[in-house]
Amino acid sequence: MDAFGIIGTYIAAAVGTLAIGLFLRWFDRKATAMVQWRKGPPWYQPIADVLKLFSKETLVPSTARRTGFLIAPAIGLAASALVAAILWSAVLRPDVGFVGDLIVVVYLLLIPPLMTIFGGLASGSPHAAVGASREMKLILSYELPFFLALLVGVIHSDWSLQLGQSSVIGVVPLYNISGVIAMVLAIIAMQAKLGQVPFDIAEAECEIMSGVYAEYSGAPLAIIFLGKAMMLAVMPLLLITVFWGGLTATPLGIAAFIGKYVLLVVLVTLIRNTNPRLRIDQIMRFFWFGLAPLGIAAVVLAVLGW
Amino acid sequence: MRKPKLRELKEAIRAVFRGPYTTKYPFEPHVPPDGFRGRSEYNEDDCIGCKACAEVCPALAIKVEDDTAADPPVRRLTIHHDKCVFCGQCELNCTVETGVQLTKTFDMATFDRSELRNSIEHELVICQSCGAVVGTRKHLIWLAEKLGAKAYANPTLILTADGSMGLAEPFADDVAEPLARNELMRILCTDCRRTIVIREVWGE
Amino acid sequence: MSEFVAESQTPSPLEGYVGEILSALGDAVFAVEQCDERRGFARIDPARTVEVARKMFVMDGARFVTATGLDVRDGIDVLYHWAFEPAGVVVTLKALAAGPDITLDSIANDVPAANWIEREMHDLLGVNFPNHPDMRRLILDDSWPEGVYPLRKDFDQIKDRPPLPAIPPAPEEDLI
Amino acid sequence: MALMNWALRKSLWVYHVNTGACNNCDIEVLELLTPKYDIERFGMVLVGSPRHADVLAVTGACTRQAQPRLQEAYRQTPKPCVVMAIGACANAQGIFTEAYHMGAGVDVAIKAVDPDAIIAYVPGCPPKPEAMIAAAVKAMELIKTL
Amino acid sequence: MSHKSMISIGPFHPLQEEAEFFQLYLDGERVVDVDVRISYTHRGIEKLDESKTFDQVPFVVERVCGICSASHPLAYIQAVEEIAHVKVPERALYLRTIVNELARIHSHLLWVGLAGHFLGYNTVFMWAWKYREPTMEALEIATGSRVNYANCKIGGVRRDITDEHLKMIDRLVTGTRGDIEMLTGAVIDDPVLHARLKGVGVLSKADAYAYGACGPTGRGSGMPIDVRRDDPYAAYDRLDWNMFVEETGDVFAKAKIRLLEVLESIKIIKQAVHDIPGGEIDAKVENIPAGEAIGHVEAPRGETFHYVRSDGSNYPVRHKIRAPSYNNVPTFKASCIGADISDVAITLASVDPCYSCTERMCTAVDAESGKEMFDFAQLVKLSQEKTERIRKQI
Amino acid sequence: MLGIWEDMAAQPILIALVFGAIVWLSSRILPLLGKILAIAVGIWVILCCAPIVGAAPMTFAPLASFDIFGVTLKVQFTIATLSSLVAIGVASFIILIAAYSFGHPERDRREGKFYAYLLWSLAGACMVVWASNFFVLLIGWEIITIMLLLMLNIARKNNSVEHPQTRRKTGFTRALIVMVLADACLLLAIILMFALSTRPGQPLHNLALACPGRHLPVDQFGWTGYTVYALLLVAALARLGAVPLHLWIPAAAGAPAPVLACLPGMLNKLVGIYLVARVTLDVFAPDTTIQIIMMVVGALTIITAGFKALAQHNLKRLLIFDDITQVGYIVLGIGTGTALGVIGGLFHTANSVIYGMMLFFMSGIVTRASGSDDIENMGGLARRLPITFACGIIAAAAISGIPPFNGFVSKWLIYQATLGMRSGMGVAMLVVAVFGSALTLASFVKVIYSAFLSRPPVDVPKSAMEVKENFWTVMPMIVLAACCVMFGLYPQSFIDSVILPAVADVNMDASGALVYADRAMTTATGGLWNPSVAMGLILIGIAGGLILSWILARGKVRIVRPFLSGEMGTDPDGANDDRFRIRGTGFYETLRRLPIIRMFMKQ
Repeated sequence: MDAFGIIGTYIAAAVGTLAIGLFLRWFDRKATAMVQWRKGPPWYQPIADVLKLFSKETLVPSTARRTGFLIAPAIGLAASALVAAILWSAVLRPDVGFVGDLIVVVYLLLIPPLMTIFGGLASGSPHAAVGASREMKLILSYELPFFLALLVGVIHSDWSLQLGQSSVIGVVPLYNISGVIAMVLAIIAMQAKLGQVPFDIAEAECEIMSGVYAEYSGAPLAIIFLGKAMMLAVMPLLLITVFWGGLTATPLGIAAFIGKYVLLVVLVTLIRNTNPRLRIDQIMRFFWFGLAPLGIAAVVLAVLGW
Repeated sequence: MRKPKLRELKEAIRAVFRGPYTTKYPFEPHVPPDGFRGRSEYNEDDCIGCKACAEVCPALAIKVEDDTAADPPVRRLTIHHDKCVFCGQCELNCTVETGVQLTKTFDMATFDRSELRNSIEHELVICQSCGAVVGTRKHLIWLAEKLGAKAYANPTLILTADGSMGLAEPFADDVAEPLARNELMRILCTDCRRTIVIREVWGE
Repeated sequence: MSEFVAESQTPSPLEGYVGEILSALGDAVFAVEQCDERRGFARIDPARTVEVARKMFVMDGARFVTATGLDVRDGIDVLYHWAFEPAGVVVTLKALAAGPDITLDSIANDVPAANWIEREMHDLLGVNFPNHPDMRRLILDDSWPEGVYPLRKDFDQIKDRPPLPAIPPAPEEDLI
Repeated sequence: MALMNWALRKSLWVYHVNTGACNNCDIEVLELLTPKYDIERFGMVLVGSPRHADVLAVTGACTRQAQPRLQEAYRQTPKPCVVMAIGACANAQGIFTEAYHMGAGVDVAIKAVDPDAIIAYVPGCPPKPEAMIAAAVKAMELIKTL
Repeated sequence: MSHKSMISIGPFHPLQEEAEFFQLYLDGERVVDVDVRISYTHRGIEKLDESKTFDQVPFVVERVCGICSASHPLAYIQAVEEIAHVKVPERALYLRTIVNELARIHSHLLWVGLAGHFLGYNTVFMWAWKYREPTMEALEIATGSRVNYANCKIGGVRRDITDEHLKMIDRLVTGTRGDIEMLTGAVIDDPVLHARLKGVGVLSKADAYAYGACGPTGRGSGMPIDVRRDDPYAAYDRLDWNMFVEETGDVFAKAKIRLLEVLESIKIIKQAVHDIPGGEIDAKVENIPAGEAIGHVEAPRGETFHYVRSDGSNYPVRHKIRAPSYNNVPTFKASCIGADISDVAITLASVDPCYSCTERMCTAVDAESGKEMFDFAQLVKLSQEKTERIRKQI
Repeated sequence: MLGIWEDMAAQPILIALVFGAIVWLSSRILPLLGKILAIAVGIWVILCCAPIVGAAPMTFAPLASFDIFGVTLKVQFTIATLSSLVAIGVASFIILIAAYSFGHPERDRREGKFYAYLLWSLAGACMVVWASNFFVLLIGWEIITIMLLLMLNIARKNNSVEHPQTRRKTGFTRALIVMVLADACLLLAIILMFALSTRPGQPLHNLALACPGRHLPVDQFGWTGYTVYALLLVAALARLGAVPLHLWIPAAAGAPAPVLACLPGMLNKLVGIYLVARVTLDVFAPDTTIQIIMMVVGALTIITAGFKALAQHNLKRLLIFDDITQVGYIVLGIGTGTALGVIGGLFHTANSVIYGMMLFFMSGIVTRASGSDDIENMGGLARRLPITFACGIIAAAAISGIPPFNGFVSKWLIYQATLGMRSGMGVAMLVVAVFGSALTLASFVKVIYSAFLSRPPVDVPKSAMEVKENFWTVMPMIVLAACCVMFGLYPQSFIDSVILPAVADVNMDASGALVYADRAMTTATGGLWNPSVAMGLILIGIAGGLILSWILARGKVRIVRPFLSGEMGTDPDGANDDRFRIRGTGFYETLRRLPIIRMFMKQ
């Protein structure tokens, strides 16, 4: 693939994922509203939000490290766009994948929250500092079960760390016990990775005033908004790719793919609307002493071939 | 009976299928229930300008201005809706009961605060001797009507009332100093009237 | 002393539950102004507020409701309101903070509920509670001058208003 | 730019500032979020930081202590923004005008920081949620002309 | 510790409707000390009330706190009625009861919703407020405004509720019963809520007494107090209802008590609407004699306490207001230290704090302030003085 | 003795020893001399070694030999690619340390002796890596040990000067004990080998090291082989500071930054890893048991040191523990026994030394600029030390394995190696390794925040406020940061040109466990992932985001006060209210309340 091809893939994947992500944001809000006896926002709401934020003034706190504060969201967005590009090319063209891209994806997925942390810390606000420390603890918590869950997928796709491969092989671990456990773990971890209730402690509005995002405004906030939309589109994609057979190029396959996608987003919405926010130590306990042993069990089962 | 999350799920599904509970308000008009305490307005026909409303208003939202320099002299009663707390005291304590009333209007939002007024003007009756305010013409007429025959005890009242009826010509405006007994038959404020009486009783 | 009450009401005899409570305080009570089924008003020795508060605090079902500060000619009258459930009784004990420095012993060390109200009386009326655990400003704003007590009778709410706090300066506007 | 204006109109985020209110206005502001009124259908949401806000919903009589904080909060709101003075207290200090602990009034305090501030007055004690929705609609109309 | 990190909750907090400045001193996420600075909502209306007559004061008192706008005027009026020895008509007592209980439903559901929001459980917030909506409608029908009722008057109530409206209120309120029962069950049975609320912010019974806690905060800690039962007012002693007390003292207990009280309030309203007698709604009050009295009322958050002193003029000499939050809020000293930020946020919310209440005004007008007095004898005296003055001038 | 000057190995060693002695003698009179000489000797060593990289191993004639019990002990050197590389590494790091120390004023004249120790340990290191047999290796090893203890002594004295009242335990005694025990192990191992090698015809004859084609399965000698291997491992791991032998390392915490940078930072790591790699690759072919032991040790090191690092409130101690986690990865990588793992492990060694030194340099400036090495008393340095801040971020990202920096690449190799084992064991190691890097990341969030981003404390000493960056302190960090980025972006060329030959060079055994044929595994062919491409794409993304913001927002930027939920703080600016300074030390206090984790988090 030549340079233009790569850059083209990247930009196309970024824009496409953003479009999907913004749509999913609306879908999420609308579904939430419907569950709560409300009417909810119109379909163009996320677009209007983003455009508005871009057109507004950008405020920089006097205590902030300005460059870092302003550039961090953009780095996060670019990294998630890269993940999107890798994932989409793994889904759409499994032959171009490369060995170990799963680990690359896992680490690249660390960058957006990390940039959130960095931006929050660079803002010099105490609320953001507490929010950032919570976000870091959250990463520590979910990374373990999330990775264990992914490993189950890896083991089932013949120990291959290549994303495309698992789809090509078409392993559907949902047919076995360890796959089911791993899927559940991954969905919960996805909830945490997306920073949704019950794991939205980093931006807990009522405790620490939007936490890490408290100081952002205008264009950087718009980029954060886009980044979150992107993550909302990327995470279900990752789960489908690793656990749920990816995409097969038949009409039925495409329909199934969209169905899985929507189902995962609905799950995210449902979980976030039927749970209160947990405390940080409860989250750590839950992930480390609840889910991680489960994940280990799943991995053991997977190794045994279950 | 413990059914964790099931009740919520049922309610959520009910919510999805029953449709939103949301009002259609800005697209369809909203009518507040009877007895709603909304924007208060003076009733041009009934208000007599007695300023009882201003006296009882706990928020001091009703301002009274007496402009004696104007011709004819006027009293302006203004309800400041930006200050009003919509308690209904003015309506409840109105002398004529219908002079000021709370309407059902609730939408008063504006970018210009000076729009948030409701005022009424009344012609004032001025003391012919010292120029002090006696009261609004309507108030005095209302008093005269209320008092019926007893109103004749007070020339100010009867003069104002009759004047409006055109039955009697008021005296000329030149008031002799010092006030003498014959000046009693003019439109006088209470102070001047008292002065005349005292002078009458105790003499010079 | 509050002249109105003192003039208009003759001391009632101690009776019922309220009477029991008041008599338990012994000679700390100077005078009983009212004592009926559910309400009691009594004047106590201002020097013995702490002792009285301790006695009241341990009584069965006693709850410190609040205190009222009241500017009277001789100083500041402080009224301690104590409720007794489930009898529904409220007993009010009055102590006069007199003298040039208007001082009364703080009961906040023994009755935590009195902490805020004493701070507030200090803010608004200038009553001094020398041994109060935490006598910081509670209810007036930061720019309010020291020594101006809005609840005193010589304070006129419109004429004596202190100047308003300054507008916070904008941080320097240098572009990036 | 017409697009940006449209976006601003369709996505007014509200930050709620209480400058010494009795709660009623605040309850009614919150009420706007709830199923009955659901201002999210106009794209309005309540946000946790003035940095995200387009509308400052100010309630309360602007006490001395709250006044500098209100001014600071206004300064920390990215422009363009609309200040919505909700209720009699925020409009003209209502029943509390003569009290000793009052500041200068919401509009005076904000105009002291920015003379060009857009201030919408929503009278009522408290205004009905419908009145606030009507005010929001008027604010959107005003933004159209910006 | 040499250095204290501080996280502030407030003054402008997204969901804390009021301005207050909680300073949480932290060690990591753990709160080692809590301090609070109030005065943001201190409006200091006492001096304002120099120009407020006994009849105007209820309107000011109503605005002490929006959510207690039914109970503050009632407490004040009961104190004044005690000074004036007024016998209030039966119908007025029932009407007062109805409005107060409606306000209680409104306040408790509001709290449940806000607590839900504090926990990030927005669905509970939305649902609770949706179920509260009929109550608000009923209040609007009954009093003409959703939250400021303006219906109390010395000697009775200001406006009557017609039978038709009473039926409508009954229908509206009873209609929400099923929903509220569902919500109660959903909150009480939710395991995740248990994790967040049980054992959090525990206020022991001894501490509750020491801080003088009242209302659901006190009842949640095992204090069996309720002014409606202990010192009955309005029509509460004529109706059948229960008081709930929980011993655990945690946030969960307070939430449970509030939810159960909502159901109890519905019961009270149903009875009151059924039993309400006809007749006058207002007793004539000539003038307020000199004297002092205490009025207290069980507001949704606890005991609202008013002390009124009169000197026989048209103005109160001293009007002391003690709102429930004034005693409930300082209990954070006993219940918050050592907890997490998240827990502290919900614990602070669990007392249903009301800062405008806490920083209420105290109506204190001194008799010697030289104000005019308008009773009849004084008017005659004034007139005589004036006559004398004019005479001298002449 | 004439041969010395022709012996390319002996010559730099001798020079280093001699110049070391000169520095030691003149340290009081000419403090600058030490630094200059250290740089000069470093350059000399590099020049000597550079031609040998990639060439066939050269064995020089023995300089001396003794016969003991039928065994010939020769003082003899062999130069091979791997050993030259290690020597070049040591030398270049010594240059950087010396350069850095130009900008780092000594507190004490006695520290001048440090450069003598530095030179001597360079000599020792050279002896270790170029040794032809275990005898020479032992000599070099002991030299390093002594130097190490001398340097630790500086740290100890330093500590007692800095904290006279607290008399904080420096752990010097502990270090001494661990060192002595470790060296005793080495000695014992060599004696055992000596015993084995007495039998003629044995491959270990004459304690030879690096004999191509003589790669022995460790079980060939039965339990003796295991014992020898274990003893060697213990010696190396103790030097590396792997768990549970890490206890001595925190003793260095009081040392000034240059000392610190060479203490656990590079010398031991390079030399220790060299020993492990050498023994594993060359002498004994480890069997599965030993592999598992090594992997477990690696994993334990990662987890324990990771949590320990989280718990630290002292910057240097924190960095030291984070450095130890990297040892875990290396041991883990080598322990996998696959080519990928070994390549990853060696690459990780290089990488971890690079960013480790960078972090220790950073700690030096930061500590001086904030007047304390407790991170609680730091803050706001990003404004004062912008370059240090940037380098610190790069180093932190690299050590936490954030793409596209070098740490990620080598960790990636190690992960693939563990998974390549296709066993539950490998999976477990992989999980631990990934989780460990999250822990490292967490500890660096704390460091970066506390030192650079948080509000500065109000009571920074005046002398500390005046500390500024200068060329000498910043230059080594920039060089290392550039290395971090380059190795991260173009790992392939480094692996191809350096690591692979080194491994190929020592591993000639086609039938052994190590197979060097797996080049494809390290190559990303045809895929999208390529660190440099990815970096380019990320840069495009960032530029896109910024351009979008610029076009739409047209640069409307305004400076405001931080939003403190409406409160303003005590001073008019609101920014300097000390109460609003959230301490980074509190970030992970929550973890202390969790069961099990509590034990790791003990300070």
